[in-house]
Amino acid sequence: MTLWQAFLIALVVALAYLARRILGDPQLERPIILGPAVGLIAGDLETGLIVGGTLELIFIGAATFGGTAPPNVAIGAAVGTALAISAGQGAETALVAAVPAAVLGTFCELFAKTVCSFLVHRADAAAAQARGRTILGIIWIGNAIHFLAYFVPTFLVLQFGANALEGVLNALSDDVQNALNTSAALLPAVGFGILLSVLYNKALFPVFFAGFAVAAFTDFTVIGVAIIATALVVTILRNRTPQTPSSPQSSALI
Amino acid sequence: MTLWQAFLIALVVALAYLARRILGDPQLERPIILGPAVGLIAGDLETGLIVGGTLELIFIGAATFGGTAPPNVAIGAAVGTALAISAGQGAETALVAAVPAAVLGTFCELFAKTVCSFLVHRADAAAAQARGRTILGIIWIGNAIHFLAYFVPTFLVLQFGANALEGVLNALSDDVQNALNTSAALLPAVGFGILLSVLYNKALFPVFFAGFAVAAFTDFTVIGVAIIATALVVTILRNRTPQTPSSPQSSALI
Amino acid sequence: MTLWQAFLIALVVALAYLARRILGDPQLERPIILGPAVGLIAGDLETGLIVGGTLELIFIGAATFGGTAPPNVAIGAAVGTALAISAGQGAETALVAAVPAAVLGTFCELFAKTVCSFLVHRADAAAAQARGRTILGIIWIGNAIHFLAYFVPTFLVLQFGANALEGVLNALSDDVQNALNTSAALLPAVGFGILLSVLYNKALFPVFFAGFAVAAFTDFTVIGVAIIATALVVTILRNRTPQTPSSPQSSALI
Amino acid sequence: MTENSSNTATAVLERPDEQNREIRRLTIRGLLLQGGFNYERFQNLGFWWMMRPTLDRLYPDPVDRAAAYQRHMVYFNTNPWVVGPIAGVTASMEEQRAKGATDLNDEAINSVKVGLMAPLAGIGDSLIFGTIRPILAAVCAGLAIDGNIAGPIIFFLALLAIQVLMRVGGTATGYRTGMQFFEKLSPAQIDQIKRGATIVGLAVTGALVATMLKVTTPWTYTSGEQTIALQDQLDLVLPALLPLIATLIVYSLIRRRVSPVWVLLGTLVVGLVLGYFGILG
Amino acid sequence: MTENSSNTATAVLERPDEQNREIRRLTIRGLLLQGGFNYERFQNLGFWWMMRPTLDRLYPDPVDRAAAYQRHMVYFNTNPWVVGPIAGVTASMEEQRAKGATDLNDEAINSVKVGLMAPLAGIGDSLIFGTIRPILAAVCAGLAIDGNIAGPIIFFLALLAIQVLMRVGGTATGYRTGMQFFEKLSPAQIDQIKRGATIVGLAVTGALVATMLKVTTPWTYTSGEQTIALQDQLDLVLPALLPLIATLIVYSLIRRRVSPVWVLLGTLVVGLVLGYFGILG
Amino acid sequence: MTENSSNTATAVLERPDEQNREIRRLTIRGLLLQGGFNYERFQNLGFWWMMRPTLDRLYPDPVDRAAAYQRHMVYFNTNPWVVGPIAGVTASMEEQRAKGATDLNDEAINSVKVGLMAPLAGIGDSLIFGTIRPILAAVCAGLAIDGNIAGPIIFFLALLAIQVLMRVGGTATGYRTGMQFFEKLSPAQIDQIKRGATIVGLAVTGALVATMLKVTTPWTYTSGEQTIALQDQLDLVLPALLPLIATLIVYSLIRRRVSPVWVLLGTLVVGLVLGYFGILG
Ligand SMILES: OC[C@H]1O[C@H](O)[C@@H](O)[C@@H](O)[C@@H]1O
Ligand SMILES: OC[C@H]1O[C@H](O)[C@@H](O)[C@@H](O)[C@@H]1O
Ligand SMILES: OC[C@H]1O[C@H](O)[C@@H](O)[C@@H](O)[C@@H]1O
Repeated sequence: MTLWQAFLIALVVALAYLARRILGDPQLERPIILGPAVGLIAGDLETGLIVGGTLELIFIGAATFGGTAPPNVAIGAAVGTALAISAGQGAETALVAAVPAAVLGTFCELFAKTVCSFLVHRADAAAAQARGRTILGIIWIGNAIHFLAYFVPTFLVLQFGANALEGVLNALSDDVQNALNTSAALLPAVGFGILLSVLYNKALFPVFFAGFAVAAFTDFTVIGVAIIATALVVTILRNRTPQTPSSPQSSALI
Repeated sequence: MTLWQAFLIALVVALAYLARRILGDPQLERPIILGPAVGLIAGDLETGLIVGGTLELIFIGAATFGGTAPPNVAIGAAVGTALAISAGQGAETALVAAVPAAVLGTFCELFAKTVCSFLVHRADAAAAQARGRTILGIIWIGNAIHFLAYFVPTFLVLQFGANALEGVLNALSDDVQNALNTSAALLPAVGFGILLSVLYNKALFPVFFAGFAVAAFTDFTVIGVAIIATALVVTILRNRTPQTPSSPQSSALI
Repeated sequence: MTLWQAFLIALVVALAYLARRILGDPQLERPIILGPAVGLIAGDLETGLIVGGTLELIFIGAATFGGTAPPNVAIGAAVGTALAISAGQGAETALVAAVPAAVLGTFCELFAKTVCSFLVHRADAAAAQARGRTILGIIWIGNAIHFLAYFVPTFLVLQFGANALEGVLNALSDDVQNALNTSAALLPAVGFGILLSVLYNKALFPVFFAGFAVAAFTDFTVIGVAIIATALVVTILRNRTPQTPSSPQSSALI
Repeated sequence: MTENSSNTATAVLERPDEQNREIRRLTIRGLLLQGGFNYERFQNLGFWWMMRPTLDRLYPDPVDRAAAYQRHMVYFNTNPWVVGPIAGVTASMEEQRAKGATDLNDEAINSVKVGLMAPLAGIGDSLIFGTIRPILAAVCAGLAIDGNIAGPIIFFLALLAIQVLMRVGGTATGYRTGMQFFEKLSPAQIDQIKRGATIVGLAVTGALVATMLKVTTPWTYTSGEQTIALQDQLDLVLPALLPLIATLIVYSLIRRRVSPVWVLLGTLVVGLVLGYFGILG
Repeated sequence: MTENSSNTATAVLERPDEQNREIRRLTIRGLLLQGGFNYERFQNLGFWWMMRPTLDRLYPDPVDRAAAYQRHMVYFNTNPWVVGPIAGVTASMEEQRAKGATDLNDEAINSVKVGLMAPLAGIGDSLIFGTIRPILAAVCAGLAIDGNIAGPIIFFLALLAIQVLMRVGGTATGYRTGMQFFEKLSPAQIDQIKRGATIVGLAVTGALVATMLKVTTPWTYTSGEQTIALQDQLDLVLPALLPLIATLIVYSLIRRRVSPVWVLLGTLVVGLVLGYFGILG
Repeated sequence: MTENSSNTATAVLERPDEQNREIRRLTIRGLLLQGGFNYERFQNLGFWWMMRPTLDRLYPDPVDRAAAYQRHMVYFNTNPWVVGPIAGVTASMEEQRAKGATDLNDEAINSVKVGLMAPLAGIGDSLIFGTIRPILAAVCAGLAIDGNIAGPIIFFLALLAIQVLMRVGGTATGYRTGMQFFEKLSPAQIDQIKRGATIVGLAVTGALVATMLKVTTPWTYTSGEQTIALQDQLDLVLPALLPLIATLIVYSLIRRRVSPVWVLLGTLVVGLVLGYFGILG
């Protein structure tokens, strides 16, 4: 991992996150995007794809609702991919690096967002004087803070973490290798568990088990389940008795 | 194809259609019936079965709603089967003959039905004088016209089309053979597409995708899907809230 | 089959039934429990398990609703298992003994329950004098009668039926063996048929066909169907419009 | 053959055996319903034929009879397998009027007849042409393509049995319940039966597309050193995707009122072209 | 063992620990509910046994006590696993009355008891005998037939756990909520729970028939030069068709009130005959 | 770039091309909605940025303008992809007021804005983060893990297409229908859309767990002379049981408000330990 590569990767991570703020949230910071991107920079697209796809599943439910900060997928994905490639290892070992890096990243993100809470008071003052240009400046200061909060830690970890990780990985026994594989296999449960809690609705929760059973017992794929669930939901909604405003309780029906 | 065979086949086609008018519409004109019948006459029941079954799928949705004239399945099936047998070819090549013949047959059918529209005015006159016998005569004149409108073109095509088709088929290259196969494989889409438009109902349309997904992803057959769909529909209908006449809007529920 | 084994088995059967009366109906008299228990006593646990499991399916729907007496699963299971083991035969031949024994047992059970109907009048008299101890005595007399009604016939059949059955079985031709196998294969239909009539509900009956179709056409197991049916039922119930007491007809909806 | 049964003027059928004969006659005559089919008034002549003996019996006077004949010359159209209830109700109402039900004037009878014809056409068409026949066709075509003669035989016999049941049961029910039949079958219920049939039909059509339509592509592409078949990739995403697309294209053309005849020819040509160039096949 | 707890006349249980002991006693005594089962009044003696300590405590006077005993000699029957709520409610109402609730006369208490017994029997029977036990039986029988001792063990333990939960939870809920329990569980809700259990039970029974019943035919027929196995043809149309038919025949016999005992013997004989002649097998 | 379009005081946009330009400007500015995100007022600065040209145009006077700016400094938060309708409605209402709709005072406009933001956040979050993105992620991750570059590309393009459609269509709809939009989308309908999305999301999550999570156990045990793999036994009872359990554990931890960050670390460690000792893997 050259200095140049570390710089580029950190730049990509920071820009991907910035796109979330200033380019309409195109989800560029997702591992499935960042993984291959980092792979290209580090010279191993294939590993980038594999690690990106694996991490995407782990973080499949990670989303920011109401501004909450879930594990930082961007920094995790970039660091995991880059170190796996530089250590010449597979997707399993990438996770050893990705998970702690994602946790670290969360703190950086929380830091940046908190700092911006102070800036908003200066915006209040500017608004009271109709000084639009000042408000705009405050917006961009916030963006700059976020950029740095992503760029700096990513760069530092890549610069100084690679050698350390390589040493650790070289010393791994077979048992530890198996431990890594198991962890890699287990981690997507976190993604699915988060997704499940995101979707939580007591009355509808059994649908989760229905979807599970269909896919577990037949050859139905995820797309197949999505098709059939969508078909049934749309049919039910379209054939619902039109709601008269006087009977709001009927809205509980599905 | 002897003159005698052509005559017999044309007779069978015309009678099958006539049964529709005077024997309660027993669906004898469907390819799955006419195919084997023609096969028996032409001396190759097996090919008749195969061609009949293949054409049945292509025309599966073809039905006369409100007197509309869809592709004429009777003439198409008979001509396709007969020429395929006389040319010693399979179901794929039968389609090259069947499809144009069905189109030709549609025009003959439309012609006959239009002619009968004029006859109805003579029936009006007879009714005004309570002359039942005359009305009955008009009914049978209409039947005779329809008989001829089926018999004549079928006979002519069989008599003069066979040699022509044989010549064409003998000259076919492998690529063309592949083209025929592909066309044969694609044509049932027409039947299914027509069937789908027959069943069109915006609110229920997603059920089509549900049925598709179940059969595409599992070993469910058409009968299986029919069983499960019927079971669910009957259950839902039987457990429907009884409709009070004062709340007609509830009838939209399924 | 020693006298001692016959005694022990009859004891187990009678106690298992007694548990139904005095230990809260723990279903110890089911073939899946009694089969292995008898197998242990007769020295062949494996056969006991297999026969018990097979009989459990045959009697799967057999339950006492409102005190009705279905085929007596306890005596049937014990006799079938014991004789199959002592004759050194498999589950199929066990049924030849089990089914008649279960029928015999039904009569014994009916006898015992009928006798108890007379005892209840003596309890009335005791109640009129607040003589609780007497009532309690009557309860236990009833239990004793039931104990004997199970113990005696089981013991007798085991003692005197074994030799007879062995003789019959040794004389069996291949055709008869096949007949036994077929009967064994067919008998669970009785269990399922009874279960079905137990669950009878005209409006919901089509669900039976839905469950059948899902399991017949896919790899869905019984558990899988149970999961998905439960998931859907709970979802529907939880999302039901809350019932207002003034509209009882809505309760028909599912 | 029953022509000369109209011997008594306005003879009302009271005896059960007479009523049964009437029902049988209506059922048998119903076979000819489409015999006079024409593009102006559709099945008017056929329905006249069904009612003729009843009319002749009730209107011996030539003037009355002519009026009755003319009343039945108007447009009539329904699914032929379900004409029974309509004929039964109409004949039964004519009897009622002959018994003295004065509120059953011509218009009343006619409006019931017309009121029943459209909903029953809807039920019949969607149930028979949209659901039952396609299911039978799919199963039996499968047998036939395997060379099994049971295919056409099952197809014919099953449809025949269903038709006989509907015709016999329908006429008798219509005749016996008379106008009450009309009330028993509320518009909402008719709608629900149609919807139910449509649901089954749509699900079955989906299954047909997934199982009976074998449109595949022979294309392959090379990624690195592997040769990947496009069809295999498509199957991973959605099995039977190409059949689904083909069907939806045809469907949307027909929904846009392109004539089925042209769609059929067009599909033939498109299939030939795509097959010739090895894009599909 | 709790016989002598009835020391004080109409002693009302106010303290939580007393109430807990009462609940525990009712729960344990409920195990004997069917101990006095008879064909005239069913579980009346068992229910008396459950209530006895409460009655003894509240009615120290022999005349009152005899009246109380007699009240509980009437017909009583419910599913034994769900007797808890009924006993709980009844005991709690007796306490309320002892506290001075004058509108809780004998008839009121009895009507609540009778009003609960039938719906709870319905819920219990359909849930336990119709749904839970068949599912467990099917799975565990599969294990047992494979020679796996886990089959009976899981069957026993799972049912035991469910029973304990229902008995303990049911008695406590019934006792604590008293009559409100009755109102909380409206007839519509009871009906819905039964319907839900029935739906699951029916679906599972369908799955059982399709997977657990192995009725096949060894027949073959010759078409041209091929020998075709009838079973293979049947499987193409509908897998497990014969098991389905066999089950529906049994089912319809039992629906027509043929005794299960005769159906069982009949099936045995039919199986022997059909197997002997190689029609099934 | 559109800053200087606010040349006329309270210039109302009447011409369609002007309105279209306004819609386009709102749509594009919406991309920066989260640009000023902060933990005190969330997207207030971003929303101000969207409204700025409209405000500048309608309030040329510095005092009015300052008041308008301040009104939009309040808390605002919604799903960024669905901000369109809110901005459209708000801008359109400002126009209406400029045209003379006096009942549209500041509070009215603000309450509509606030009233729309929460429900649309709910719809957007559940539809995009809970349904659409997970489905795409699952499919595309599968491709990516197979080394297929189509994975990320499809993921990116499909999400982009959906976003563009939602932003463009949403803004235009909101702007053109104005306040009626608010009425058209009743709370019950919003709720139903969310429920629908949740149903699909839950079913898909179930399928994800069953197909994408490969947690197995290598344990075996010996029964008699056979060695039985525990995993095979588990598969007989319920395939993918271990993935289901793992997911439900994680889920219940998160429901109990354990931070996802800790759950993630914990799962990493648990996986390492269980794998090291050969319990899972
Ligand atoms: O929950 C609404 C909204 O809140 C915040 O703005 C962010 O977390 C968004 O990602 C989210 O869509
Ligand atoms: O649509 C009702 C009816 O109309 C015409 O009579 C024919 O096309 C029939 O096949 C059809 O059933
Ligand atoms: O039906 C209620 C109840 O009736 C009797 O008491 C017995 O048959 C029980 O098994 C059953 O649960």
